[in-house]
Amino acid sequence: MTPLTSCLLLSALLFVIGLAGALIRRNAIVVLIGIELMLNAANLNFIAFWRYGPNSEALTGMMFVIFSIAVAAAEAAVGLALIISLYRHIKTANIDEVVSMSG
Amino acid sequence: MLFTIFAILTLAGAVAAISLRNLVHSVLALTLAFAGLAAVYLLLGAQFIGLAQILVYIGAVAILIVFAILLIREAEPASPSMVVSSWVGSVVAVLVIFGTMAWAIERSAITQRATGSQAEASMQQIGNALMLRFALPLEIIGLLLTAALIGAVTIALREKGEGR
Amino acid sequence: MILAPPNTAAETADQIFVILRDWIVRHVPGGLQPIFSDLISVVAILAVFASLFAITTVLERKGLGRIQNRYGPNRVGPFGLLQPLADGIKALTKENIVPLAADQTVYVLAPVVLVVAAFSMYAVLPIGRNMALTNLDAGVLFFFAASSVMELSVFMAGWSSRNKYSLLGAMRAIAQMISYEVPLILASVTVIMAAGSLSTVTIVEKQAGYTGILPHWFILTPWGFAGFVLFMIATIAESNRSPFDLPEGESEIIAGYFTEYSGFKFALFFLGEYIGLFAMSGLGITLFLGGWGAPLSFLTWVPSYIWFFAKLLTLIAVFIWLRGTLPRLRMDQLMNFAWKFMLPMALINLVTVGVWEFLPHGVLRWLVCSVMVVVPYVLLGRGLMQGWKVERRVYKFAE
Amino acid sequence: MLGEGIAKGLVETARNFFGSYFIKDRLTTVQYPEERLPQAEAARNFPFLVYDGDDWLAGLRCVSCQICEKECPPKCIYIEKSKDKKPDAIGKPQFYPTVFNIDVSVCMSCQICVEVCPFEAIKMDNDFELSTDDRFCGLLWDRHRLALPNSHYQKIHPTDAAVSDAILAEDKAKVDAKAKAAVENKASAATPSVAHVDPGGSSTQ
Repeated sequence: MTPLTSCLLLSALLFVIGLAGALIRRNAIVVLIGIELMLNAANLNFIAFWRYGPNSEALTGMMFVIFSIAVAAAEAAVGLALIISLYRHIKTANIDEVVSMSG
Repeated sequence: MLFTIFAILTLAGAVAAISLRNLVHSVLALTLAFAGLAAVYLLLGAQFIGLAQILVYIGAVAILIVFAILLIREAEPASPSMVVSSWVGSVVAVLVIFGTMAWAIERSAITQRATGSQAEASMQQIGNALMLRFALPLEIIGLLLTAALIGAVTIALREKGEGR
Repeated sequence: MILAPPNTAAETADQIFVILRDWIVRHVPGGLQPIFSDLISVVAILAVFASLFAITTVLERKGLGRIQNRYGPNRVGPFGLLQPLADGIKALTKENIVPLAADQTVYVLAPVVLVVAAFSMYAVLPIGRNMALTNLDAGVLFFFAASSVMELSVFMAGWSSRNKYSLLGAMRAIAQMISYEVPLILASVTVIMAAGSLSTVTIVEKQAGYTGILPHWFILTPWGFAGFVLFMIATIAESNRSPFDLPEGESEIIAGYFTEYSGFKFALFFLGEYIGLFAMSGLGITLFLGGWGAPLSFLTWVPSYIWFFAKLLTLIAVFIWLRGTLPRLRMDQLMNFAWKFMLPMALINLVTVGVWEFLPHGVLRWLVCSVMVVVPYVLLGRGLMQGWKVERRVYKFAE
Repeated sequence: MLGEGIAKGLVETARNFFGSYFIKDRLTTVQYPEERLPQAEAARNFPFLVYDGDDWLAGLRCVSCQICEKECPPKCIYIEKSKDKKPDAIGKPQFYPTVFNIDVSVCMSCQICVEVCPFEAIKMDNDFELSTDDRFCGLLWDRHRLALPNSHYQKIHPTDAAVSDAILAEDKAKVDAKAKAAVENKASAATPSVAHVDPGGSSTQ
């Protein structure tokens, strides 16, 4: 297994773990944690391709990760603000109970 | 060798983060996953990214999540089930996605022809790239962060007439 | 790294520890040499700063005592100098209590995380010429990454104790640390801009020259002075020391996040807090006070590490002095100070550095930059003090 | 301006710090076991039993009337009355305490025993170093341990002691006068030879 393959496999595993967390768990915060994990998996992919791919001196992958980390921070802030707001309205962070628009 | 250790650490942290019942525990496991990932970045020669990962994810995002958990007072949810009602379908979907990705990685030609160039990014290069070639994205990210900051404050602010 | 043999006696004295380490390392089989070299440095750092912690505790208590018209500890050993030993024995022999309701794993892990994070900051601190453990390209970033982990350990301690005071203390501490981390990093960014490097070793080298007898330290510029003051205020707040000691305000929330800790774990918290303070002060010295450089050009023969520790002890003395002088702030005052004074000042300071770098050398840039620092200070200070009524307090029932 | 008050405060504490090495007023601590402040005359901590003369047992003023035992708010005094009598400070035959115990750990230094004692027999001592490592016997003081000579009382509380001595002297004078009158009455009533045998004679005067 080449180093790139192992990096990509780790990233894929991380992604599906995050996806599973986002899809399966009922708590909104765990869903957010899952999303963070998925973003991190994507970051790992960028770094791996920057490191083992061609044109590494252009730093494109690295820059992508820097911006992605910034976006992830913003996303976490807004996401948590949404969860807190949601909790304040319906007193729960359980996404199964947020059904007021499902008819 | 080191890569394997850090990969296992990361995956263990990630699995614990989404499977533990206690939310604070799962955030602490998440920081473990972040730290493992930062170590992997350092191993791959991305020093700046690895340290930024620790600074932003452990120092800011994890703390933010923890604060949110404490604010909504649901560290240990009382509900008997941790999973959504439609979890079977989700598991199948997740497995299918992983299968597809693993298959793609295994079969892809790009992994075979990876050059493995040893070029490391110095801080000088990163700074130059950020200030010259990527100056516009940097500005936009700054704008985005400001917008997110204001947005988050606006959303989380107590609405009028909602006082306790 | 193996260096060329030194030429003069002064140089030998300067490099004595490096020479000693290399001499020991030479007696180790080849493959283990790099690991062994690092190991010796790590052990030396641990020993030196742990004993500095011990000395500081007794100096602090004696200094505070003198400020408050009393002797400090003077019973154990000559002048009470063996007091830390007695304290250590006491801490080690005390019962190790873990509250029944506490989250055992997290509770035990929290002090360990704190101490590890605090000590890891020293990895990039140049405490003498050729005496930095590693010369990371992103040294300052590493430093702040390590210090941000300390916040996590504070939360772990506060949450796992299952005590409302612990939790309140942890919330306060984290809110305070996050608020003051912003001006702390912004104040450091000024130096990073001026030096053009994130490596601590390079930053020290950039301040090595002399004009006349005065050194090229960054503190001797308008923006550097402002940055240094901001940095130090933020450092005090980051390490939860008086007057920013709300998280552990004894009169309000017992001891904050380590209320439930006793014996050795409490000692670890204490150690971690002081080690963090020393590390932050060390970074302040590195960034603004020329690191291990001599303060005057004719004093360069004194070994570099002596200068570093002299500066560190001076800063510690100032911390003790401040602790003996200032009362604790209120939470709203704390937050107002961080966001309405420190942050704008740090941002203005950032602009000042840019102006300083662009203007030609001479009186003009001194004048412009001084004005750019002083005017916002006066205006922001006035804004901060708006609504204050400073008048003589009238005691209703006394007299 | 912002920081002015901080600077003023810093100057003050710095003056305190350096002044403590030179100026006595800036370092007011007394190093207790080695140095002691003189105690105020009114200082009191724990009662003691006054005795006159040299023999503590014979000279005890206490007549075991047990008023102090009854009045003591925390009930820390325990007295057993004697079966026989002996002459007290002013020469009257009185009971004396065979047991007189005070529990140090219970006593609250209220001085009520002193206030109620009609015989000037119990007074307050100013010794405050009563701690001991023997928490049973060491804290229950018996009459021997409680007994202190009048000279000690005169030394620690001279003013109060003078008052107390005056009262006793007055009482004694009264008793003596009464005895003299009794003797004279007897002398006038009975044969004069009896007066020489009477033990209550005014030998001191």
